[in-house]
Amino acid sequence: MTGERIAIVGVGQTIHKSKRTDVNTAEMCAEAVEAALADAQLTIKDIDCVILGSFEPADGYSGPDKFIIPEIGCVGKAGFEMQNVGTTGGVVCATGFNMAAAGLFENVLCVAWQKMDEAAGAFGRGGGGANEYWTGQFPMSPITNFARRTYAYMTRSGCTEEHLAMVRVKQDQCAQRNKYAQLKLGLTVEKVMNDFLLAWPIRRLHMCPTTAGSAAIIVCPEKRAKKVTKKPVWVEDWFTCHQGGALTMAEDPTASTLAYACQKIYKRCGITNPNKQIQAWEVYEPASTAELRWMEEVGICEDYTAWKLFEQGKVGIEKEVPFNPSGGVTATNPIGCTPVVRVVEAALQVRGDAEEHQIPGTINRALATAYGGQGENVVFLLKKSL
Amino acid sequence: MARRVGIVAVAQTKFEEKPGLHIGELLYQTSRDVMKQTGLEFKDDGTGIDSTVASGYDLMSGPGGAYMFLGYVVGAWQREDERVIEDGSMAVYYGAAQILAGHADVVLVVGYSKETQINKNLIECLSLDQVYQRRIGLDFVSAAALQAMRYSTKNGITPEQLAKVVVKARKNAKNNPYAYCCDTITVKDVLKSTMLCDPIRVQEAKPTPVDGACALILASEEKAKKLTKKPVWITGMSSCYDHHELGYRDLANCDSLVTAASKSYKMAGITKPLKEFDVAEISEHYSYQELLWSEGLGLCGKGEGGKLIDSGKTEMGGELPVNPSGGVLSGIPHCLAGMHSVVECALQLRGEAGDRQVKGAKKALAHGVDGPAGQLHCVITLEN
Amino acid sequence: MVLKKEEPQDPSVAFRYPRVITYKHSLGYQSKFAHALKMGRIIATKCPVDGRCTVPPRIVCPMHHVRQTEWVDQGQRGKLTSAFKINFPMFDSRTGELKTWENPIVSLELEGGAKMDGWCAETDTSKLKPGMLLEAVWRPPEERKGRVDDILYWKPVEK
Amino acid sequence: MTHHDKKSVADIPEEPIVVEVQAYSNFLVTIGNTGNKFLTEIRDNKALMGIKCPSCKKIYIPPRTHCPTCFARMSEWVKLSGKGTLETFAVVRYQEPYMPKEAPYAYGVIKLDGADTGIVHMIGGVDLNKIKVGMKMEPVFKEHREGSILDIEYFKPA
Repeated sequence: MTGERIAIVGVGQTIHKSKRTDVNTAEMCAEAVEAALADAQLTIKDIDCVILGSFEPADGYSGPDKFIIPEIGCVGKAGFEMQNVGTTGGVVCATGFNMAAAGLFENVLCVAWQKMDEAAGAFGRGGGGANEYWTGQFPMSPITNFARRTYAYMTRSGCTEEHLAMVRVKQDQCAQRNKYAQLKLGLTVEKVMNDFLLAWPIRRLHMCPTTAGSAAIIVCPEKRAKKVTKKPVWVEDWFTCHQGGALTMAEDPTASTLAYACQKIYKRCGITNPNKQIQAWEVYEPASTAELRWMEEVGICEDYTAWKLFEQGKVGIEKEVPFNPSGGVTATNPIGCTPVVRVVEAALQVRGDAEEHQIPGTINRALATAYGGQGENVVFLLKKSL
Repeated sequence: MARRVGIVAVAQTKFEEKPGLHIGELLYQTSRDVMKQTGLEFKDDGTGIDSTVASGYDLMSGPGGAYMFLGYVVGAWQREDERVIEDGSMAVYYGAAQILAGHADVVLVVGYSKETQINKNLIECLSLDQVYQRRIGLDFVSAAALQAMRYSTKNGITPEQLAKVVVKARKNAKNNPYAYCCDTITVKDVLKSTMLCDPIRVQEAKPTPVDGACALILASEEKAKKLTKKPVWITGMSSCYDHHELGYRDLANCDSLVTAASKSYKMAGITKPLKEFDVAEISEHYSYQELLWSEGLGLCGKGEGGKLIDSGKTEMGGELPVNPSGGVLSGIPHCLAGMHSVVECALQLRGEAGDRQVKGAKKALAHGVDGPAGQLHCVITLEN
Repeated sequence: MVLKKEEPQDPSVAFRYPRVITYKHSLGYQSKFAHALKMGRIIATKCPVDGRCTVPPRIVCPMHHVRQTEWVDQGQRGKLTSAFKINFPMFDSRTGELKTWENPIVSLELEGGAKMDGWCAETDTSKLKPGMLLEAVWRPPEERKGRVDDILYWKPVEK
Repeated sequence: MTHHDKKSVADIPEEPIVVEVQAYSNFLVTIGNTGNKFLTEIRDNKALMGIKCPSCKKIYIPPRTHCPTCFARMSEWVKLSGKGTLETFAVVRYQEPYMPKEAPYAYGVIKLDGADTGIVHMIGGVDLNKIKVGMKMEPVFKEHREGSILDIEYFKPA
């Protein structure tokens, strides 16, 4: 890297809920911005650039940044809006990182949001993400996508429905300790296995919920970051991996681009043993069952063996593999904002500020990701020290 | 700016209605064009294009996530592929920032628009807040008309002065083989044309629908020098937001443009824009905008936009030719205008602008705008 | 997901904003695919580098970034790779209505090599095994619109 | 896989097709507490309320929760007379499906007395050719009001 080294100096998120009738979208964003500013002990006057983004198909706007800007006090500031469907939040963070690292700004604010209570049941023909003329005519949705992936995963790995339920229970146990998480259900394996079946083997509890929520981060170049906070979270590297294909080109129907993206970023950062070198994981899993494959793709274990870790009870906040300590996306999913929540949670873990769901011990490095479409990913590596 | 970013190749399609072409074909043509010029392909070992930034509203191309399914068309399969949901100038801005950040050395910037596919006014209307401004049926045309009325009444701008902007644009467009609209038109013709939304007449608004695409390749200083003999350097860039509610602003001003311009002039060391720039490409979606934005860009004093067009300084051959390409009034699609400005400025600075060439152009000013009545401006200064 | 239709109690807290956007998609190079569907045929673009066929057609091969100009007939049959039923209402792209689906979704590898998805005529998923052959059942020619759903169903080939 | 005769594709026409597709959606627009108070005041009391920033003291209408420049939370409501001055106007002479009424009709920005901002709304009760910048304006409320900005039918010359 030839640009400035950068750090996250403040993070904020709203308490995620299924419905927010007390605020409109812009006011909800303002809550996250207030939280991030308070966290960084900055005021809005310090911010000189703002990057926004949401999953527009669920927003009812074409360019919602325009009406959100005044509500978050950013009139007169530089910035623009980003969008890449499911990975939008990831791209928002990546853009913020680029703007700060470019040396153009001192304090860059990244804000993402989604108010799914406005969009629930809003999609008609054409669907949410099904956009190209042809893809709209195929029977597809995230549920069918993950049903297919999980079905293929089960036949290849030998994992059973019970293991899938264990994954969901672990996520719920984590979410119960996260005050910002939306779903805290007190699940048991039995409860999950008896839940409504959407498309075998995907049950309703396996899919991510619809959430109204917003998250914000503040990024500064090195010099400024050291002035602003005693606990900067350094952004080591990031990589956007989009493949622009409705129907995946991969031979393996369970695969996403995550493995490729991780290999690339690990090589750049000298990571040879991810299990040892990365202490916290916040990986975007739109369905709980995806967590198994993603664990393999990020390099925690061999292909098709992640379910064994659950069987052996090795996954959890205080356990060997601290995967998605926040409860993950199946607990909280304000779509366009979800990747920012991953980065926020990863940063909190690095700082040791995750309170109830803090992973014990020192977190030197954390990995956060964004997922979208049929296998698009953005990967971030955060570090405690330079 | 501490380091420089160079534009090493630019391309554009002819702007016209293209009902027979798929969006993918538009994108492929233009991106292939710039890749051929430089011999670059997407590579993951740092020897080719590292990243791509696109611009354009999602809803323009499909119900959602349209570009997500098109990234591969430009060759960005499993590569950094991001999209700015604003005017194209912001994509250039972000692409250059990626290079300054050291995150990429070579960036492909693409923009596309197919207005023939949708009702442009409807998509623009969907940018407005749902509770107040959209509920009463306001859109970008009526918002612009409100601004035009406020601007001209406050500053005594005459309809003839506004019509002159259109006449100049169409005259310049005749020299531009890519332009959509290049008919001979007089001030009288403009003033006689049908009223679209008082005080804006049909001829004073950007022609629509138009289809087209633009592409650029940006590179770090080191690589740019190797890739081309005629690099064009980005010397300053900034964007700035204004209030969303029209009632919160004085529509006769464009405060956010003043801020964006002063920031990028400061980066580029420009103090007297009218004198120092040799050519400017300003996004004027409506005739009044060239005058108002000229004021915001510091090409004339506040309220003196009318005098500026009367003086002939902005004509071809004048002190600072504005929109030699014919500008948006000659027909550039939604979301592409700002990127088109940068492309045209780059051509001017490379001396490759053909009949519309401003002789010996050394410094250029590109401007893009988005949002109702110019809520978000982007200013990019260039040098050869 | 089961979608609940909840209208706000007080209209000033929230209101419905119905939106209809009409798109006039230019199919361009993909038009040939639509014409083929109208004729009851499935065709795919072929990558000149590795010969991979794609449905719906793509202008370039994503992996090799080369223009795909060759079209290949994909036949009327396909090998089943996965099948599952959806137990929740999904939008019918033909009418825009929320609808419960009796027929399972199948993924197929066509005779010409391209992969595609469709609905299956056999509603009992236990009878659907990976590797079995399915055949396209088309709408009558006069009802075809040049859309993928001109193929009504895929039905198992009787042996 | 069975034997598959690769049929020629030469007989399939290529002429470009344009297809029309409609994308429907039906969003539930949440107004929030601040907007709700503003709209219910219009509905129940025919009153226009502004909101005051505790830091810069500006009074905004339509209201919002945060000051756009100070980012201070605002909660002090100020009742306005509803009367104001027409700052600018535009006469719409084209028709779009999202418009609330048939063109031609006029929009205006009305700078409200006692507020620092104007409000965009429709202009009525006057010949479209006789609208003048600087006119004094007042709101005309609908008989049947349901808590929407459209409860104000239009602003008319006072």
